[in-house]
Amino acid sequence: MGSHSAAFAHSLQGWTAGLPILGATPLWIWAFLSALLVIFLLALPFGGIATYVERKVAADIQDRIGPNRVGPIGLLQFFADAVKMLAKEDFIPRGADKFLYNLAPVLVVVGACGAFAVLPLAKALVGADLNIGIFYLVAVTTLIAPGMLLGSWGSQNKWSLLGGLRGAAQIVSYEIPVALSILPVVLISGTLQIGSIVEQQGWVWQGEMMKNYHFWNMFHNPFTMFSVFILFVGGLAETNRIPFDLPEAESELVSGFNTEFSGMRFGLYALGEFCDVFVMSAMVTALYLGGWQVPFLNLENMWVTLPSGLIAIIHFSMFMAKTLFVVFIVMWLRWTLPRLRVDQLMGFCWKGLMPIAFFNVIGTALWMWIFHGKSMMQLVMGQ
Amino acid sequence: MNILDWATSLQAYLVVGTCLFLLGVFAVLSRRNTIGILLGIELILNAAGINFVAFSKFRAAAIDGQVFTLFVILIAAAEAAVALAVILRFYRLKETINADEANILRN
Amino acid sequence: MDVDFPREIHDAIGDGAIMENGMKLVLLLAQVMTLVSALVVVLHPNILYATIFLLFSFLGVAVMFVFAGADFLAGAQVIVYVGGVTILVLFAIMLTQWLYEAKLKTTLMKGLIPFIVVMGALGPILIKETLKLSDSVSATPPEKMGEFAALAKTQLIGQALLGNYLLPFEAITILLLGALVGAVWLARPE
Amino acid sequence: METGFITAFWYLAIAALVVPLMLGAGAILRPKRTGENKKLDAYECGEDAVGTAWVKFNIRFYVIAIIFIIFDVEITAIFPVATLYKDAVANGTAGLVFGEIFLFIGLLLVGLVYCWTRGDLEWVKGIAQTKPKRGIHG
Repeated sequence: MGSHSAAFAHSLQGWTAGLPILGATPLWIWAFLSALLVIFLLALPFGGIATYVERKVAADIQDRIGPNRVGPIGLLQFFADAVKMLAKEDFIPRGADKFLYNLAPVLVVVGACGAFAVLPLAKALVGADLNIGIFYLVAVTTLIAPGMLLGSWGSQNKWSLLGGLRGAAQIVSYEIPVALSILPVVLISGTLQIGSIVEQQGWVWQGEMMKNYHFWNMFHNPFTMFSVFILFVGGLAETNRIPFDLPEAESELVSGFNTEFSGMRFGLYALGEFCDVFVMSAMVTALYLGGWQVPFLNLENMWVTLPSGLIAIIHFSMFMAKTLFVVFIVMWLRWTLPRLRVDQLMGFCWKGLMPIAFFNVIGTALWMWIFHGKSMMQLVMGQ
Repeated sequence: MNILDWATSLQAYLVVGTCLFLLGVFAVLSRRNTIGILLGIELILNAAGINFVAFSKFRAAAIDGQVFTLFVILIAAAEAAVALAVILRFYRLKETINADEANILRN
Repeated sequence: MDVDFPREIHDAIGDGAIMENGMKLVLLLAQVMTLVSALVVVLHPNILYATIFLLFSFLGVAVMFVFAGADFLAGAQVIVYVGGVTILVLFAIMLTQWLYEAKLKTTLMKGLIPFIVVMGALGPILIKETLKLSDSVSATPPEKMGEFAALAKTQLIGQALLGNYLLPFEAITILLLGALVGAVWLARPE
Repeated sequence: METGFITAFWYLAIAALVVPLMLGAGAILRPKRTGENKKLDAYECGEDAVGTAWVKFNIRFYVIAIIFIIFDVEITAIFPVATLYKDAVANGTAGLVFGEIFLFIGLLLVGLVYCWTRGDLEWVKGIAQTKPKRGIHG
């Protein structure tokens, strides 16, 4: 394979190799630092800033101004919110099961933040490019469902229990269409390694020369165009976003599974949820929208030689631009669509998405068989 | 032998597998709750999986053991689904999930 | 896929020992977690807690799989057991039982006979045989153990499923379909 | 492989530390206040909570979970086969892999159609029939 499975740590080590003190730092410390950087400088700040952006987007859509008091155009609002959450009283309801009540946020946060390990932020900035990358991502995010269920059970509140049960049933149901929408990408790429999947959505190499261009998986064939939507919709449902926010439907269940969680504990739930939105958007980006690939360019093989740090920055910006666009669509939908009813929710998953997802898998396999694995782009360009 | 080195040895894997199996057997024998019995069976199946994976690496250096573990995982899931459906049926019949109450065939 | 600096840099620094020991420590902790959680599964009077600790036991086993070179299986273990079986059991408990009424505690007398059977007869024999077996197998380790453990297993498992294990694989597919139909039939409300 | 997984373990460990860290930071910052007893009650829109919240619930969640777990394991098992498809297409041996995937998806579809036609996927239909003796619906 020739790839570093811990590309981020290797990159940090390479960039600091010439420096006097840092140069001798062993790899495992760099691995630790990469994890620290991604979680504390990407995941958690994203969770905070997303709340501000969500309110701004909502305000724009509803023709309001939105938060504008703290800092320029309200930019520091998320900081004020964080301080408020930290300063709030921390209490456990009287009837609650303390062990479950404390365990639940841990499972949710680990499920959401742990998945950042395999996100391909840039070619050189993958925390851990595991051979089973997608499987790791799916496996780690499954921790969220038991977390929600146990938290709602442990808080000894009927609203919470209803919300948690709905949430768990919804998450497990939509996991099937999501997995079936990952399958076409695996058929096309022949690997579960996310780094390699992203790599294949650009120029295809043959020996030393660039052979032909293989566009984003989304445009590989007509079926993957549907698949990406199913993955996106499934992601929406798994992260409990409108129109699938039944677990916390505020008009019927007070606040659903997190009713009894207040102050920082509620903040952690919200944080985990926003991180999960990021992870799902990043998954859509990496699998179908080309990840860090800059369309039609290969930064490492151009008429000028770019320094590796600059390439990493460009890749990272590209990845973030695509991911944040998907996140923006998620926020946009919130003010566009009404909430589904619980029977519609299940019917939509099992009778709507599932047959289409099956059809997409078979269709992609047939397309590859008939056209020898070529994408539409390659066929059009006559390669 | 250093305990850290021991942890990576075949012996450690087998000992953990055996202990898991014994605990599972104990749960199956002692639990009166049918769901508790199911949990014990899951432990036993996991113990089998550990042994397959360990021998796949330390004995054969071939993939076959892992394929069998995959089969074990698949069957375990099917078994859990059917077992819990049976428990639910039993519960509807008897309003309890106590295994001692499952005595219709006795008299 | 290499970033543009030589691989030798990190070899020259020589961080092997600490990293290796750290990983062995993770494995040891996973083994301890597996066994301690399993103990709670067996002994805890509250079945809900037993299920939660079963979840931790599954996670420990998944980490053990990773260190035995079974990366794909570790993922499958977490997806199927943690995401599937645990949720199903939790649903079953919440559906059938009034918790904290504690009607179904394992009584001392009920637990005594199994304890004697397991600790007195089965346990010593099995442990003894296990130690004997592991010694004899460890004496002649296979040649390519290290390389095998480092391989990516997903494709290998796929090849095995299409090769030697094609028929069992198909049989299991049919079995799963049967299990689906049977379980749904059993669980269906009258 | 191993450097990759050790990094992944770092991520998981740090993610697990986030929760105690945040709650700990809060414990240092916030003012200490105790004794407001009513606040500790379960929130039921201002009313006093009646009975325990640990009630039995509707069985439909359970049937869905059973269908889910079978589908989940089947899809898990198809992934290793699916990774071979690209190379099989390149080598001209796609038939076997395609047949395998088709068979799997086909059998899953049969299961789905069975559940569908027998009404196990209906949410509303079950309400009247599956009412538990005590408990809540939803």
